[in-house]
Formats: sequence, C-alpha cells, structure tokens
Amino acid sequence: MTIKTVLEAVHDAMQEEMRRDKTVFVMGEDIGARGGVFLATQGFLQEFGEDRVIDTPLAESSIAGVALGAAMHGMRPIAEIEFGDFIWPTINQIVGEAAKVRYGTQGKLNAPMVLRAPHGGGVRGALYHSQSVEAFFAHTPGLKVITPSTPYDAKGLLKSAIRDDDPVIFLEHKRTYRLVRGEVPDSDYTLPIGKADIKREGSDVTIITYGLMLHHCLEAAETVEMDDIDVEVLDLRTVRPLDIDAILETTKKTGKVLIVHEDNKALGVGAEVSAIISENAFEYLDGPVSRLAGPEIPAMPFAPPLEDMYMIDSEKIANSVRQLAEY
Amino acid sequence: MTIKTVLEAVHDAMQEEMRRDKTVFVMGEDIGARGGVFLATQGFLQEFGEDRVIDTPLAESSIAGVALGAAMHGMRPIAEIEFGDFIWPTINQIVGEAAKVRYGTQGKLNAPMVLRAPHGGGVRGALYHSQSVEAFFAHTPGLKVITPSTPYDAKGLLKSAIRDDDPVIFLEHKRTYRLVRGEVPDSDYTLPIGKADIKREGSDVTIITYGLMLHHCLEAAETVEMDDIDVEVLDLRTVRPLDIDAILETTKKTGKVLIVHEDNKALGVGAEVSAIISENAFEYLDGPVSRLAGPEIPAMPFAPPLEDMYMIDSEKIANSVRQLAEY
Amino acid sequence: MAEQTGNHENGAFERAVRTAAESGTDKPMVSNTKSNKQAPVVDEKPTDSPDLLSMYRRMVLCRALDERIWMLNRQGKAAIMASSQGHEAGQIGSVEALKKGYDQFYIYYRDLAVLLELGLTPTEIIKGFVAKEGEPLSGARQFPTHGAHPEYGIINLSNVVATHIPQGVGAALSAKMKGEDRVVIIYFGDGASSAGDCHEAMNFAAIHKLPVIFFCENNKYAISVPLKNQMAVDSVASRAEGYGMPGIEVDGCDITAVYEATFEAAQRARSGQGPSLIEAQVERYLPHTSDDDDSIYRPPEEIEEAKKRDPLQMLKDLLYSSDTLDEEQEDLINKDARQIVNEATEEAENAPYPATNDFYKHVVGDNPA
Amino acid sequence: MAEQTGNHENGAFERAVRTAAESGTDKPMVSNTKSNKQAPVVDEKPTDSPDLLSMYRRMVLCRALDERIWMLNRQGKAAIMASSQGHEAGQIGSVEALKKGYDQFYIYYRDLAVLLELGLTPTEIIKGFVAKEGEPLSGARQFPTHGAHPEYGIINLSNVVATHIPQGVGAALSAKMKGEDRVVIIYFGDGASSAGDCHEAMNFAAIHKLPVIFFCENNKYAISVPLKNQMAVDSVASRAEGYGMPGIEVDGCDITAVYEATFEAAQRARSGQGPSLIEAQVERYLPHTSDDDDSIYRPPEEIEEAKKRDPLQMLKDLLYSSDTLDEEQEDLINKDARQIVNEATEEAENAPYPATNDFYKHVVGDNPA
Ligand SMILES: Cc1ncc(C[n+]2csc(CCOP(=O)(O)OP(=O)(O)O)c2C)c(N)n1
Ligand SMILES: Cc1ncc(C[n+]2csc(CCOP(=O)(O)OP(=O)(O)O)c2C)c(N)n1
Ligand SMILES: [Mg+2]
Ligand SMILES: [Mg+2]
Repeated sequence: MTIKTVLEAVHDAMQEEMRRDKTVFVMGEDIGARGGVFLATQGFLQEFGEDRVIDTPLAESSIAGVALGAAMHGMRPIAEIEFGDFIWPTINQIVGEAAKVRYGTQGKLNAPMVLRAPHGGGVRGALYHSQSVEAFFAHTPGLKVITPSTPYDAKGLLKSAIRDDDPVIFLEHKRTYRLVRGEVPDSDYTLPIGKADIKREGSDVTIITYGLMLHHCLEAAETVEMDDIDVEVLDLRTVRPLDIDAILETTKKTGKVLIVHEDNKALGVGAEVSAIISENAFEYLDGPVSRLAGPEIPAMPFAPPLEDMYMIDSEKIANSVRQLAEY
Repeated sequence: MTIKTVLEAVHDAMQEEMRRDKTVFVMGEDIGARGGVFLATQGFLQEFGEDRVIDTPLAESSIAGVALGAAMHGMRPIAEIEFGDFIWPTINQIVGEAAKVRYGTQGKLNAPMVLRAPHGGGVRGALYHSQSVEAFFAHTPGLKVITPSTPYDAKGLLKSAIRDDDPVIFLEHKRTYRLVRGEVPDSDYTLPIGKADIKREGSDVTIITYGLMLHHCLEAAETVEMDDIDVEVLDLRTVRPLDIDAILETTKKTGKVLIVHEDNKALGVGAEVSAIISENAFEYLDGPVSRLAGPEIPAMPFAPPLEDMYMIDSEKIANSVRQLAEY
Repeated sequence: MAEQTGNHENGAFERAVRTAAESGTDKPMVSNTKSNKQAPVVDEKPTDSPDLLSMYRRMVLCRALDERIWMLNRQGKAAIMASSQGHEAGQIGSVEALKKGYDQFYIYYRDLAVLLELGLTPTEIIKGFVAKEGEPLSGARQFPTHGAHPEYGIINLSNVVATHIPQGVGAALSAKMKGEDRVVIIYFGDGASSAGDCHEAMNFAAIHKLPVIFFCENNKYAISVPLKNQMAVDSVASRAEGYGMPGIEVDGCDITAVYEATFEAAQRARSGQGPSLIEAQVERYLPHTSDDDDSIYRPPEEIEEAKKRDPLQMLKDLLYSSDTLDEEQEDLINKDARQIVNEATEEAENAPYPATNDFYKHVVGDNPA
Repeated sequence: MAEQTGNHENGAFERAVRTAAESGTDKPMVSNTKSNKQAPVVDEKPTDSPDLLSMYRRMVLCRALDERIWMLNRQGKAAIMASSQGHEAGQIGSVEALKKGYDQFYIYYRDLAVLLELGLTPTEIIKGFVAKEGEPLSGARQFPTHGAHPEYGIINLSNVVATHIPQGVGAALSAKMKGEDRVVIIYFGDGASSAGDCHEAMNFAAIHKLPVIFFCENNKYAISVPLKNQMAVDSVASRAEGYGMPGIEVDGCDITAVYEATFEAAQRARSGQGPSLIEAQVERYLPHTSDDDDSIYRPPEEIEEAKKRDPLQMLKDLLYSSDTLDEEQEDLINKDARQIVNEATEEAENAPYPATNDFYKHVVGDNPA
C-alpha cells in the first residue's frame, strides 16, 4: 500500500494498463509534452512515444469519433476531454454512436473505449470549468459511467474501464485530484463496474452520493454523530449502471434516504435513485426520499461568495440529515 | 374552431408568428423549397422569401449556433433539426451556450430562439429516427422544454415559445403529426409554458405523461373504467420547468401515481416527477410512485415485431394502472 | 470482437457470379469476383486494368436490384430506400481499386453497389429492406444497409450523416498503429462535407498521414438543398488543400476514371503518404429517398440532362465500342440480373421477421445496464 | 434586450485619454479615443491612417495592465490570466479599423487589448480578475473578460473554444436581415480553427455573403500543442479558398499591416462582398495562462526569437524612425500607464465581492425553471 492522490491513481492506472496491453493508448489535448493540463499523463510521451500518446487538435467531436473508430478496430483508446465543460461536442459520437455500436450491429462490433474528463466545481472554475456532466451519459443505455471518489476506487475502476469491452465515461472530480489522498495497493487490482460501496456503516439515515460529495457526506456523518444520528454512507461509484441492490439494501436497513450530488437537481442521478427506491422499497420508507443537489442555475459562478453559495458542504448536508432523522 | 393535425398546428403557429413579427424567421435543412421533410414549413419560402426561410447546409451545430447568435442580436429564429436523432451536435451550443447566455452575462443578453425537432418513435424509424431527446435538455437550467400532445397545445405552446425571451426546445412527437387531430381556435391564442393540463379527471389513480403517450394513456383510462378504476390523466406539456403544483395536486387527490413516457427510464423525466412527489407529497401516497417507460435499450429497433416490443401501448399502461390500483 | 452472423443466403449472388463466368468474354475474369461460399478473400490485389465487362454485369445487377427495391417500396412492402441510381460507377469503380476483405469500407446509406461488391447477396440486401430474419448487418434492428459486416470490412453504424468520417479515420489510425497496410475508404455525400465532423476528421487524418480515402459522392443535393445553398465554392475537392492533402475531382459516372483515381489514392495511403480526398461527380436520378418527392424542388429537365451521363449507359457504350459486348450478351446479362433479383425478392419476402428473443441483448457486453 | 450594467469606474481610463492629449503630439488625436463619460460613440468612421502614436500609447497601457494582472496572479490575488503579450498589435490594429459602438466584437479570452480599445477601463478589467463587484461583463459570475457588454458590442459568452464563431456569424446574419451595415469581427486562435464549429460557421458565412471578419490570432500554439500537431498546412488562411472567401496572411506584430488588412476586409463586408479570413501571425510570450508552465514543452530560445518581433518594440521603432516619439515622451507614456494601472489595481482590489442576492437571478426571464 502506498498513499496516493486521486490524480496519481488515475495516472498510474493508465500507465500500468499501457504497459500491460499494447492496444491501450491515450489521445487528447495537451496530453503529450505537457503531460495533460492536470498532469494525468505526465511522462507518458517519454515512456510510450508519440504513436501511443497523441496530442490532438482542439476538436472534441473528433477526439471521441476517432477514438471510437480505433476502438471498433482492435484498439483500446483512452480519450481525454480536457474539462467536462468541453465534453458536449462528444455527445453525438458517444450518446449517438458509441452507445449504439453493439446494439446496432447485433453485437458484431463493440467499442472498448474510455472517455475521461475532469469535471465538477469548487475550484473557482466559474461557469465553464465547473460543470457536472454525468447525467447526460447516465441516461443513455449502452454506456457505463463512473464517478470515483477515492484514489483506491479511481485506480481500480479506471483499470476496469480500460479493460471493459464497452464505452465507459470516466468522470474525475477535479477537486479531488490533489485534495483526496488514500491508500492504494501496489499490486495490480481492479474493481467491478456497477458496484456501489458502503463507505460508512450506520443505522438511522442513509446518504447516497458519489464523487467529491462523498467526502463532505462523510464529514457530515461525523458531525451528526454528536446528535446521535448514525449515518450510513453509500458511494455509488458507478452512476450507470446503478447498483440497485445496494441502494435497496441500505434503504431497507435505515428507512430514510438522503441523496447528495453537486450536479443540478432536476433529472440528475438523484432523481433516478429516488424513483428506484419509490418503486422498489416503498414499504420500507420511514420518511421521504430526499435530495440535496446543486441549485437550478447553470454551474457555479466565479466570485468566491457566489461559488460558495452553489457548493454543497458538510454543514448543508448535516442539516438535511437532521431534518430527515427527525421526520 | 377548426379541426387540425398536430403538423398543421405547428405550421400555422410559425406562419402566423412570422406574419405578426418580422424578426421571426426559420432556418434548417430542407425547410425552403421542400417545405421541410414533414412539410411543417410548406409554402413559407413562397410567402416569406429566402431571407426569412433559410435552407441550411447539413451542419446542426451551426444551425443552433447561428440561430443563437441571431437571437442575441434582436431576431427570433426558429431553427429546425430535421430529426431529434440529429440534435446531439447542438448540445454544445444549446446546453453549453444558449442555456447560459442570460446567467453568464448577468442578464445583459438573452436568446429568444426556438429549436424545434420531430422526435420519438413508433414510425418504423429504427434506431436513428426514433430517439426521445427531452431528458438531455430538461436537465439543463436556462432552457425550457416543451413536448405537446395535441394540435391545440402544439399551436398555443409554439406561439408562446416563439414569443418567449429564452431558448425553448420544442419537441414534436412525429407520430402525432398526422395521427392526432383536434380542434384549434381560429383566432390568435397562446398557452403558458410550464403549465400542465388535466386531460382527464379521475379519483383513483393518476397517470402523468406527455407527448404521444398521452393518447395511449387516455385510451388506457377508458379501458380500466370497466374495472371500476377512475383514472386522472395529467399531461405535463412542458418538461422543463415542470409544473410542480399540478403534479402535487393530483398526487394528493389520488394518492397513486403512474408516470408514463416513451423515453428510456433511467434519469428520464419520470425519475424527476417521482422524486418531486417523494419529496413533497410523501404522506399522501397510497402506493409506490411507479414508472412505465421505454426499455433500457438504445431507441427502437427496425423490424416490426421488435419495434412493437419497445413501444408502450394502452394495454401495457392499463396493466400498470391495475397493478397500482390494487396496491 | 466479431460474432458470426449466421447463415447467409447465397443462391442469388452465386448465380450472378456463375452467370458472369458462363456468359464468356475474351477478357479473363477479374480475380476478385466473390462467392460467399468461401471465407472472405483477404488481401486480394486490385489489378491495373479491371475487367470492364464484369463490372458492367455487376452494375446491371445493382441497377436491377435498386429498381426492384424501389418498386417494393411503392408496393408498401419495403421500407425507406435511398437509391444508388446514378452513383453506381463511383461505387463499383472505387471498390474495385481496393482490397476486399482487407481494406475497410465506411459507407453511407446510398452505397448499395458497395455492399454488393463487397459480398452481400441481393437476398441479404432485400432482407434489410423488408426487415427480415437473416439480415446480416444488424439483424434488421437498423434501417436497411445499416450495421456492420466485419468480415467484409463493411461499417455503416448510423444514419447520422458524417459521424462515420472520424470513425473511419480512427479505423485508419488503428491500422497505422498496428502496422497494417490497410486502407480505409470513407464514402459520403456533398451534404456531409458541411458537417463539423468532416472537417475535424480530414484535419486529423492529414496531420497523421493516415491511410484514408475520403470519397465524396457529390450528387449536388443534400435531400432538397442544392449545392449553392451548401457551399460558396464549386467543388468539395477544393477543400483538400487547406488540410494538406491532394484533392481530386473525377467524373463519377466514368467507372475507369474512378477506378484510377481510387487506385492512386490507395497507393498513396498504403505507402504512408497519407489521405486523399476524391470528389466523384455523380448524379441522383431519383428523389432523395422513397419518402421524398423531388418534383417539389427539382426541375425535371435537370434530371433528363443528368440521365445523359447515366453510368450504366456510359459503360455500355464503351463496351460496345470496344466490341466487348453485343446485344445478345446484353440481353443475357439483363435477364440474369432480373432472375437473380426475382429469386432474391421471393426468398427475402418469404423469410420470417426476426425473433424477438434477443431484443434486450447486445446493449453492453456482460452486465446489462 | 440589454440591461444597464451600472456605474463604471472611469477614472483610470479617462486619465489615459487626458494624458494622451496632454502629452502633445504633432498629429491630431484620432477621433475615436473614447471616454466612458459619454454614451458609446456610434458609427464612428475609421480613418485611412490611424494615429500611430495614440495606438502606441494604448499598447503600452495594455502591456502594463497585462503585466500587472500576471503579477497579481503570482501574488495569489488574481485568478487565471491568459496574457495578451505579443498579440497587442493584432488586437489594436484590427479594432482601430472598425466602427466602435456599432460593429460587433466576438472576442476570446486573450483579447485584453480589444476590451481596452472598446471602452472597458483598466479598473473594470482588473475587477474581472479579482472577481469584484462592478465587473461589467458578467458581474464576476464568469471568468475574467467573459460575459458581454452590448453597448460596446463586446460578446465573450463562454470559455468553450470556437463556439462563438457560429454565434458571431448569427450576429452578422441578423445585421444583414435588418439591413444594417454592421460588421462582425470574430477573434479566435489557431487552436480554434480545428473545431468543427469553425468550419460550419465559415461555410455558412460564405454561402450567405455575411459581413464577417474571421480574425485568427495565430500564435502557433494551442496551449502546448504546436501547429504541426494541429494541422498539416502552414497557414490557417489557406482554408479560406475552400469556403469561397479571401484568406489574408498578415504579420500580426505589425500594427499598420493589421489595420490595413482589417480595413479592407471591413469594406468588403460592409459592401456586401461577404466574409474574409485574416490570419494574423502573432507571438505568445508567456505560458498559455498563469496556470500553465510552458518550460515543459517550449524551448526558451523560441520565445527569445519571438521577442525580436515584439509588436510594442516594432511600433516604437517605427515612431522613433519617423521622429514621432522621443525618449522623454516615451518615459511619460510609460509613467502614465503605470500610474493608471496602479490606481486601477487599488480601486479594484478595494472593491467588495459582488453581493449574493441575485445568485438565483437571470436563469431565465420571468418564470425561473
Ligand atoms: C446529421 C444529420 N443531419 C440530417 C440528416 C437528414 N438527412 C439524411 S440524408 C441528408 C442529406 C445528405 O446529403 P448528402 O450527404 O449529399 O448525401 P446524398 O443523400 O445526396 O447521397 C439529410 C439532411 C441526417 N441523416 N443526419
Ligand atoms: C472546446 C474547448 N476545448 C478545450 C479547451 C481548453 N483550452 C483552452 S484554451 C485552449 C487552446 C486554444 O488555443 P488557440 O485557439 O490557439 O488560442 P490561444 O490560447 O493560443 O490564443 C484549449 C485547448 C477549451 N477551452 N474549449
Ligand atoms: Mg448529395
Ligand atoms: Mg494559439
């Protein structure tokens, strides 16, 4: 075990997979000599050469489309979109095309590609360097969408994503990159896509969350311990497919669920989790399935007091937990 | 009052608005001499000339982007995307840009544009002429998303969309175009964006739906009348903003809600409606908020028996209603 | 990566090949007539001078098949159809210049002749139009001609115009990375050239000198939108220079001209000299699709004029003038084509609809979402 | 459509103008020095020979402001900064050739000099970088320099590279439809030229002969990606022909060359002859932004070499050689610039953060979603 940051975990996962499998390669803007704007591919150009480390033109649709083409022909591209906010031009190639490759060819073709992007806010990134983008992909059959929260999860899940035979959208919360540290095994390991993880056991209230928010939720859980509220925290890790079993199990255990995410509320991941619980665990509920999510404004404003208003922190979460516990 | 089809209603709404307001114009593929692939702009070129009826190149991102630019400078473009399935390249300009114009300029600019697209299936359109696309836009603060079901609603709401000062996504279910007829006032009228409409009153179970499905839901409501189930049918009409008041009111009335839509289930509009109900009307529920939605495959396959498996019909709806009624 | 697609209906196409052989010409058969009985032929070399008579025969078959499908549509039996009539020389001439079963063909909906050339049988193709079991590209999940046939190097993923252009470039990137000398040809219309994806893909291919042939079938219309509303220039090929690759305009109704241009572009691609953009000037004789009514926007005289350069007629004239074809033979070829198409129609129509049991399959690999 | 943006801090910029006047030159002041006291000047005509000394003064101010913001960033006070150093001649020369307060300027993040030229004060600009109340473009909701100032014709909606190119074309379409003779200039980098939106927008503008100037500030890098990985050609302007518009390469460090090229393009645009693509070859002296470290990917010698054509130095040399500037004057200009920037810095730093009471406002017009 070694202590790593999320960024290091992402870097190492790619590096190890590229060493392991010659068909794995990376492409994206500034990933070559620059090593990526966040340095996720630092040293890759030197180690793997410019054939496998492709600095692309500023053209996101083709980054996705070229990766998709290569993936259908035996390669395993990892395409980086520099910021989640610039991922929209890939929707046509990812939601429209990659997600339907297998279905539309009756399984004759498949597309083992990973589309990585740092996303999320709380980094003074303003409207265009803070957006959460998971909901768009999580709505789409044919895709898998991963939103890790810890170095351990990030590495194990990214390796699984790279080895997966279908398109995987891998969304790294950029605020976790250097902020979140944790133990990572030194040996090779993978984690299953589509499995949630109980990050804290508890019996009174469940918080379901993912990504950066996991850490605020854990903090909030500590806080409300003083109020004698015993909180279970379920980290979804994968937002498509959702781990329905895990969601229902914790719901049945506590009877009270709060879903927390940074993304806008309407039609976010929380809506789906809530609907799943209503449909499948209605009788176990001791209180309304509740959501605490980003406000219905477009991403977060720049000026610090405005950004702070947007971001969900442990205090806001603790308040919501208390409310639910009292219900 | 005159009996019109949905297609005629859409055509008339645009024609009347173009006559009323010189800043309104249409742009899109084949909308000129061809009058649009569905003939929604038939006769427009002759009446309004090619300055106001612009046949564009096959380039959806620029259709949205050019419309947005024109809208920020005093025009009211109605941009047509030929099929919903080709709307993905506009996401960057619509979700990324148009939705944030007002917020990102602190209200100094706004974008009174309409993006129209025929969408939805049940027309033997296969994977790429059947997709439902509302969820992507409905998730986005700054946008309004309209999904009309009747000629009356289509005309009144499209006029409102054209007169609205913000970007409106107007999604016409292509199966309703010629299939659904209804009375339309001969005089000018508009309908409020964001107001749902009770299309059938009832007391036992509520169905919440929109678009083509409304008609199947009404049919199902008739069917289950024989089982002594009195169904209320709420037509959302606008899927962003959702009419929360109307949703809660009918929930409180019947205590049992079934949401029906053709779009894929996960993170669809139904998820949000369900979550809203859980959060705000938990105590009024006599049964689990349920969803009947398109299966989790990418749009509908081509061969008739496969397409039929995808589509939700009144029988499937009636069964779900019976289940819920018995709960 | 690829699963087997199941049994193919081979009768009709086999017969086409047999008929061709029987009809006896002076020229030897081109080496790459294909039979579906054997596995797809890998790495077959195109020759310098293709067998024109054989190409004529295949063109006749394609035209007959195209007409039949259009008719089936008019009878309410076949779904939407985008006719290849007027495009055949461009399609057949270009395929002929490439290695079947090895090179990759990123096609679009109008490429009926490419499908035939690469090995799909008329029966299989008609099955696509009537959505029947055994349709080899998508199992009739998709519109006719869409899906993929990896063994034949056919990829036609979606109806979304121009999305396949970057994908084809990705296929070429893969070939280059693997050190294969495979060429990827990407077919698309004039309409597709306006899309951002076309620009991004061409630029990418040029930067990396990828083995790609961008093959534009310019029929001067994107549905109803004429060229003048699509671009302020006369030629799509003129864009090539701005990407740093050769742009070649070629008469797309002249099959030998197309063959030669494609052959040269393939040589450039295979020898590491990078992509080329070929603009084949073709004609569209029918409405955009069977759903369209071109009389609203297109003067009939224009179509009459276009018919003067019917690629079928042009090739026939050439064969007559070189005494490679006579009337008797022509009749035989026509008759055979009709018979093949008749049999294919019957077989396809009599086939059942696909079973519904795999409706939920192939969304993702193992654990469905 | 536009709301008032509230009070502007005018002191610094007014002083710049006054200083310019006081410093007394032989040439008359150009007519379009601006004061924010009065309403934006509409339809001011550019002249054939702009006042070089005045332009020099403004360039000095811009450079001083740019250096200050960079420093503020290094002190942890200012947010991310994309420096305009090396781009100033391209920016000032082009604005000078257009009608301020009438023509529309679709800019991108590196266009600091354009903002100054169009009327933003140094205080207002610094407020953007320190996210303070009174920031006129977005109320500090957005990154510095982003938002809009309709009265000045400044639009810089987003950080998403190239999205503004079709938007600018839409603005030009609007002008054409309304029968105004407004020109829209769209500034973008070499990196943006790779994006699909750039292609689609240029094509659209050319088809409709819209009054647009596509102004590419080619500094040979998109962050760390050098031209050779962005395109297989030497010049962005070479793409113009493929769209049917003139493509002009111009030395972007030579302010008069830029002025003339833009002036001509504006005349073409205003007289209905359609768009032009100007490629101004400029230099980037600093890392991509203050977040970047260019030593990883850029040889220092390259930057040294680039500094030999520093636009500020080039203009200064020209003024010295024509005896329009002497050392005393130069000192005065520098001193004034420093003072303006000092005062602006102080004013901006002392301003409060924006109030949070309109946090939920301006999502949509009336009924918030
Ligand atoms: C992205 C996209 N936009 C619009 C359409 C609708 N559409 C289908 S074919 C077509 C015209 C294509 O013209 P062209 O590329 O010239 O090919 P042609 O049909 O003329 O061979 C259009 C607009 C589509 N399929 N995809
Ligand atoms: C669509 C998009 N992709 C990526 C980025 C990240 N990014 C910001 S600036 C930049 C480089 C732009 O280079 P260029 O257009 O040449 O402008 P320059 O900064 O050199 O003036 C990139 C890749 C972005 N902002 N938008
Ligand atoms: Mg065409
Ligand atoms: Mg640059």
